[in-house]
Amino acid sequence: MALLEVEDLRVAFGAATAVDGVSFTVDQGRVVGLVGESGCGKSVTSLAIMGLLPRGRGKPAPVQAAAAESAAGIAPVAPQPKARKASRSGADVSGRAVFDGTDLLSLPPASMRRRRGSDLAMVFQDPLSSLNPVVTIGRQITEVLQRHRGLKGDKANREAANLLDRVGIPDPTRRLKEYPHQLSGGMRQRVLIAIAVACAPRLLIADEPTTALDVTIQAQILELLKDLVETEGTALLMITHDLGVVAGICDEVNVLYSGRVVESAPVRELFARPTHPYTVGLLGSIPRLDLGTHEPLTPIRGSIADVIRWKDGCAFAPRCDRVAAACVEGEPALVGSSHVHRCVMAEEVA
Amino acid sequence: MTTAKIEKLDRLIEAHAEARDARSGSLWRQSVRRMRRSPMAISGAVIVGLFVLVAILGPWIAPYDPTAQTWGREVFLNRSIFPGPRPENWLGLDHLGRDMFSRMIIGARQTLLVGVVATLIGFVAGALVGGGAAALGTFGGRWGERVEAAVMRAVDVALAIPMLLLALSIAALMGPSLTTVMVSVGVAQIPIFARMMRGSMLAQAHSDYVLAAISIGVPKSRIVVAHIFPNSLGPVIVQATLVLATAIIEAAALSYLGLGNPDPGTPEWGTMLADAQRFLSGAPQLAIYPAVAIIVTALGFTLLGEAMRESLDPRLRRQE
Amino acid sequence: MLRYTVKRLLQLSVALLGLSLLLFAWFKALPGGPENQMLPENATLDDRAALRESLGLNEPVWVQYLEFLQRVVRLDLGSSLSSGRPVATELADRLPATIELSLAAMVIAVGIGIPLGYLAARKRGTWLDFAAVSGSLIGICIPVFFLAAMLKVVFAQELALLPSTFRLSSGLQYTDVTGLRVLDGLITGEFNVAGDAFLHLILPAVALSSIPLAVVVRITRASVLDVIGEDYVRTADSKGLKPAVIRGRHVMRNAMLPIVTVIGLLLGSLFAGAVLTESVFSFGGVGSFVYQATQERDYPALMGFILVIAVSYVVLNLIVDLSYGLLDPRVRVRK
Amino acid sequence: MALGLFTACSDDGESGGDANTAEDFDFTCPERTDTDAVKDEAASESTPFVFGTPGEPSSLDPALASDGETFRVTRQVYETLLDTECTDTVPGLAESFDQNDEGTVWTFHLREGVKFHDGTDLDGAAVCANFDRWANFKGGFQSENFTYYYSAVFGGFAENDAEMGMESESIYQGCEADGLDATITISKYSSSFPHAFTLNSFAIMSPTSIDAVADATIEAADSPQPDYAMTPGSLAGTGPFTIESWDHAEQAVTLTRNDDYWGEKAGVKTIIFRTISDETARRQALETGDVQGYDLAAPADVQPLVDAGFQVPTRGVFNLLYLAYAQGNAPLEDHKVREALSYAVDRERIVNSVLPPGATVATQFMPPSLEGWSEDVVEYGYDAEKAKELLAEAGQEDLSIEFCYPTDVSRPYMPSPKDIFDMISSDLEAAGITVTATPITWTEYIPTTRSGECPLYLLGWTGDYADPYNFLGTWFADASTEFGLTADDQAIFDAVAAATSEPDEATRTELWMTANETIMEELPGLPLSSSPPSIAFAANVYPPNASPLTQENFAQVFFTQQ
Repeated sequence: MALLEVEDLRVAFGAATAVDGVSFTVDQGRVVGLVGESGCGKSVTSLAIMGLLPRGRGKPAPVQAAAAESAAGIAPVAPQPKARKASRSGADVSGRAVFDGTDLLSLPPASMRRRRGSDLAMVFQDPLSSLNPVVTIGRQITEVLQRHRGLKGDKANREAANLLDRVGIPDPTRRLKEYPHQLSGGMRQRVLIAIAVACAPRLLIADEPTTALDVTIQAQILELLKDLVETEGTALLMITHDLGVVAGICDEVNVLYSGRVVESAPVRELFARPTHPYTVGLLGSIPRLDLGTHEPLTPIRGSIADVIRWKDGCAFAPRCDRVAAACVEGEPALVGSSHVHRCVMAEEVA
Repeated sequence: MTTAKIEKLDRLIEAHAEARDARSGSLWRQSVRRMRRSPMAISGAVIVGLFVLVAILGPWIAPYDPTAQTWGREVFLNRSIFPGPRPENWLGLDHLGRDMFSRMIIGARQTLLVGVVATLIGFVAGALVGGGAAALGTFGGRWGERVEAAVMRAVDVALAIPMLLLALSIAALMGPSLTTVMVSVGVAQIPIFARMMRGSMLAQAHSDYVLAAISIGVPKSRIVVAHIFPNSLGPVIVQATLVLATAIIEAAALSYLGLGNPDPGTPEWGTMLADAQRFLSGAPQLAIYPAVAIIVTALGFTLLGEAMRESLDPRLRRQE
Repeated sequence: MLRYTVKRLLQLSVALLGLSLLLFAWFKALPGGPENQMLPENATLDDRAALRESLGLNEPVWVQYLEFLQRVVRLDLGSSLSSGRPVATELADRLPATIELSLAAMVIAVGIGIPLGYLAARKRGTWLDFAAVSGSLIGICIPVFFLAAMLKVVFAQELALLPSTFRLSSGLQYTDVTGLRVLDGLITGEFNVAGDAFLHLILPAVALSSIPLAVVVRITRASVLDVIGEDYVRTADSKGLKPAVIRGRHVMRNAMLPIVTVIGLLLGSLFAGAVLTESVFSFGGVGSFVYQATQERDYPALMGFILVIAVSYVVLNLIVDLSYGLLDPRVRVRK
Repeated sequence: MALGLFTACSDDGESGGDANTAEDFDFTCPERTDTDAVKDEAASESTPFVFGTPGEPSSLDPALASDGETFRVTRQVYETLLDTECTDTVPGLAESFDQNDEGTVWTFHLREGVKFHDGTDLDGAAVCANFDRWANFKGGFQSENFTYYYSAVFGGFAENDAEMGMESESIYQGCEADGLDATITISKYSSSFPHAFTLNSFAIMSPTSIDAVADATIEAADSPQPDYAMTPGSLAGTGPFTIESWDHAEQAVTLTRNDDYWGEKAGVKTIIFRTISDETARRQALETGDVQGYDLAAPADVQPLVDAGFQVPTRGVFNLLYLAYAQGNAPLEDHKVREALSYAVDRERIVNSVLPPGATVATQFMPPSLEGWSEDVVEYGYDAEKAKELLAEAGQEDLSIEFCYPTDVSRPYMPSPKDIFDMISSDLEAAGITVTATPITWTEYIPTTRSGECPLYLLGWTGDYADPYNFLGTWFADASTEFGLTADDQAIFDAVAAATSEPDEATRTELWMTANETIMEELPGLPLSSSPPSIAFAANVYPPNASPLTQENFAQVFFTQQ
């Protein structure tokens, strides 16, 4: 059975709906990708699973209500990645995120805290800002060892050194005494990973782990992650906007657009037969060597900002080349079994 | 039929576009909008507004000549008899039989004058010093850097002397007078303004649009004058609002130290407060009126300044 | 760290040199020149000439500056016009009082300010936050001398709760060690002295702490708010650490940096504030001495004070900077 | 001539002709009403009597000081040949004295059995040792910063030190001791004698302790006091108290009772003088019980204090506040203008509302308690109309004039200069005169006004001893810039000179009266008021006799039973 099963996850910041009924599953030892432009709600989804969103007042306002509140009856823009800082009232999370039989969303904070860092861990996007500048690398690793594995003093330090060694940092014992600003970007990201895997989590969530790094380093980090997944059998939820990364590491892919899954399929299937125009657009907008250089890139016009409410039709419609009347006939539903998509014009695309 | 649907789509998009424009807008416009929502800003603005109004209209509002010792024979300092509020004198009489209410009203103008002039002195001089230093440091080559270093050292040294102390020593040189208060308080503010101006100019100098401008070969002098300088003023202006509050309080302190405006003719809150300290047991009201006035006014400027600062500060803005 | 310290020390010496220049300029600029400030009311022209000679006012300026420096270094600051005693001695006698007072005020400011500011930040938008913020704003806006006077009237006169004059009750025998009465009392075991001195300290210290307290609250609140939003706090959270650990190691430790700097800057306002508070409580420190000096335009005394305060202020800030270096590895290790 | 002139405290207390002065007020020393106070022995022995002073003493050697705060302390420790009671000169260490007709030879007959604190006996030799010491001061000692009174009274020193600005010949001829007699010879009489012998600067100290400090030196005029003058106990006196400690940090001088005092022993065991510079703080200290008494109470505080049950004994008035007309400045040369100004000022209002209770409007340049005060001087009662007329006659309808006042002081004769200035200037404005306010700090005030730069200015004088010359001589002995008096005013100078050099008392008094009349005719300034500086005490204290000269004797103090 699935290790993590997300069902109809909704996250709203006050009137703004960031995640609008997302469902997907992550199986033991698999790598699942959440793909989409920034602002599509993928980061928020991961934070919601980790229980790192500031607690809101309760259930998210139903979209209609939200619409009523928001200016000119227009669906609000999805919040920025730093969404967790966005609203004083905090996020209203609903739905279920069943991890190994228990719904994480309904766990009391204390027990959630006990799982965080041990059962499920997370690697963040910006390695520099994600490490405490005034605390040594060693401390930042050992504190999690101490918390979840009760390791203290030398034992903890030795373990920390091993971890650094495992994520491929040379001369670990020296590094332990150093501070984040003394390390290179790649190194920092490795440290973050070391922290994440310190307690051998069963689910690892990586939120754009490579975006802040330059290409050569990216590859190394991806290798590292892959290797960890294979050796430890850890499940990995990979959040990225980069299809290259997806192709490189994922087994299954969920494409998000404006807070909803618009297409979801095994990675080869998706690359072979992209069904949703948005997915097509994404693929179209990455340069490919196998096609002749005369082939122009086909970027998606418009920006994530011009969306309409799913209620009024396909949120992607405004940017879609194949937009037709049907697109704005009420909400498009998810269709398909192993390869699901959310597009009324699907057959024409195929 | 289908056209109708398309129209609907277009309508949706338009509507949304408008909403988006409403949401964006220039930094200043945004901050102004944000301030309209903040109670801090509103209350501050109201207080300041009233204060300025009184300061301007003072002579027309004040029922009597604030310097005329009209009721001089009704006050007995040596028996601590100070007639309090009554129909003809709403706030009673001061220790020389002058109408307290009129004095408070006219005092507002003097107080504002002191605050504004002092702040202006600090602002202009500070902005020039700090701005000049920064400009030289960034574009003046090695020589410029040296000058900047020297100037900023000097500023640091000045900063090493507590503000009131700086004001005090300057005032001690000039002897007590209204000008003394304004100049000494103003001069004491120069270092801070200089530092701020330099800071915010350096920030601007390293911003992308400046690099862009340089790369396309816009003359440096022009960049400084036309882009960097005006763009760096924002935070400094905010600081000025805050300094106004400080200036008013510092002025009161100087008066207390006997360096204030000694001319009995022109009432000024700081002087009035300092002068009335000695009647605190016999006639506390003489001290309390100006004290409250000063506190409220200073509070007004502080609130306004803080609100402006918050609304301009991107870090704090995030948290809105 | 060493490099950093050396760098700071160099800056310090530069600052001090600049300071001496400033002071010299000031002293030269005194109305009617320095000699007038030193001459007795009934001095004759001969006296004046003699004094000009003895002060070397006929020498070229740079020579005068050097001599001025020598005198300053020798702590020969001339004698106070009002008391006739050497300014250096006057200050030496009174400095401990002011130090004790400033320390007490700082303790209040930090001890109450940081927790309060932290709470305000955590409870952002609640009544507590509102109270803390508006309270601190008002605190900044009350003229210190007025607040002092009010405190005295209310707590000493009306309620008769606390003593409000002198540092010690009259006739109380004490042995002088550091000059800080409370400390001395504890050292020598004269607990009655310590207690008495403590009581006498409360009102002046509270009055003096008003501004620092307000500032500390605000800066703490601001910088905690800032840090709470940082990614590394989220990371810490994602590690499932105990709230206490997150608060201490990850939030406060970073939030302290700006607070420490501000505290350094506040020391100045404390010294200045002493001039406004001490005289109200006849707290025989440098403050009340300078209060008189200002009233009487006792320039030698004034100069001595500015010198002492500015120097100690510069030095104190050096210490603060160094401690800052200890707190923030980025400062320490860079380059 | 016959033995000393010790008349009882004279009650020539008619009000100064001016209808608005308190008729019933006793100018000199009111009879005490609290003589039935019962002493609280225990308290007086155990608890110290703490007295709040406006300033710290500058020295513990009165010979080197000229300020009241120093004398307030030293007077309790060091005694003089003659003493003052009320304003009269009475026996001190000398039971009596003789003088020759020329008033140049003074023989003092000392008390028997008086011992200095260090055990040595008081005798003629001891007295002479002191006089010789003063006469032979060298170097910085001669500066007026230190020995103002000696040079003021005796003119100069044995060997004048030009560097200290000492030119004039010393009139001190020498001192001969004969057992308990000491004979002092001077070359020229002045009416300062014998009163000058009451000045605490001329207090007699143990010759042994003088010798001990003989080698002390003072370099320059601006040198600090010599160490011995800062150290308690280095000089032995004869007084009811000895100095126990001077705590600079706490600004406290502690005196302990001298139990083998020759006279009546002091009422309390310990007296502590603590400095509280701020007048409001002084009052609050009394109210909160931190002190049991303080001096120079602000007029505004007197009534509240009395209401709260504190004692504010009224001192006799022995000072004078005046508005000077510096005739060096053009319009003031015109007598009419001076008259106009004088009529324009409402002195009664000042006296009634700012000055402490007991203040009176002054009609001439000395307080009424002095022999030689005249009732027949020209008075210039408040009359704004007349002032306008006079100005018109003088062709000065739109007169505009500069008016100086001191910013940072409160003098015994002038509690709050700014208030008085405010009142006068508003009066002048009312008479159509434009006034330019010129505030000056006290240290600069004296030189500025002396130089005559200020056309109008406020100043005053507190008497050192009961002799008119101490007032009139200070201002009108000679041509001066401060009043802009020149050779044309010879009449005034002559009148003063005639009076002061007249050895016969009765004639001298007459001469002083004439002098006063001449002066007020000439009108070099407008005498404003004589006002007693207020001194306050706690309810459970038996206060010392209030002294017009502010020379209270704290040995009289004791705690009373409530």
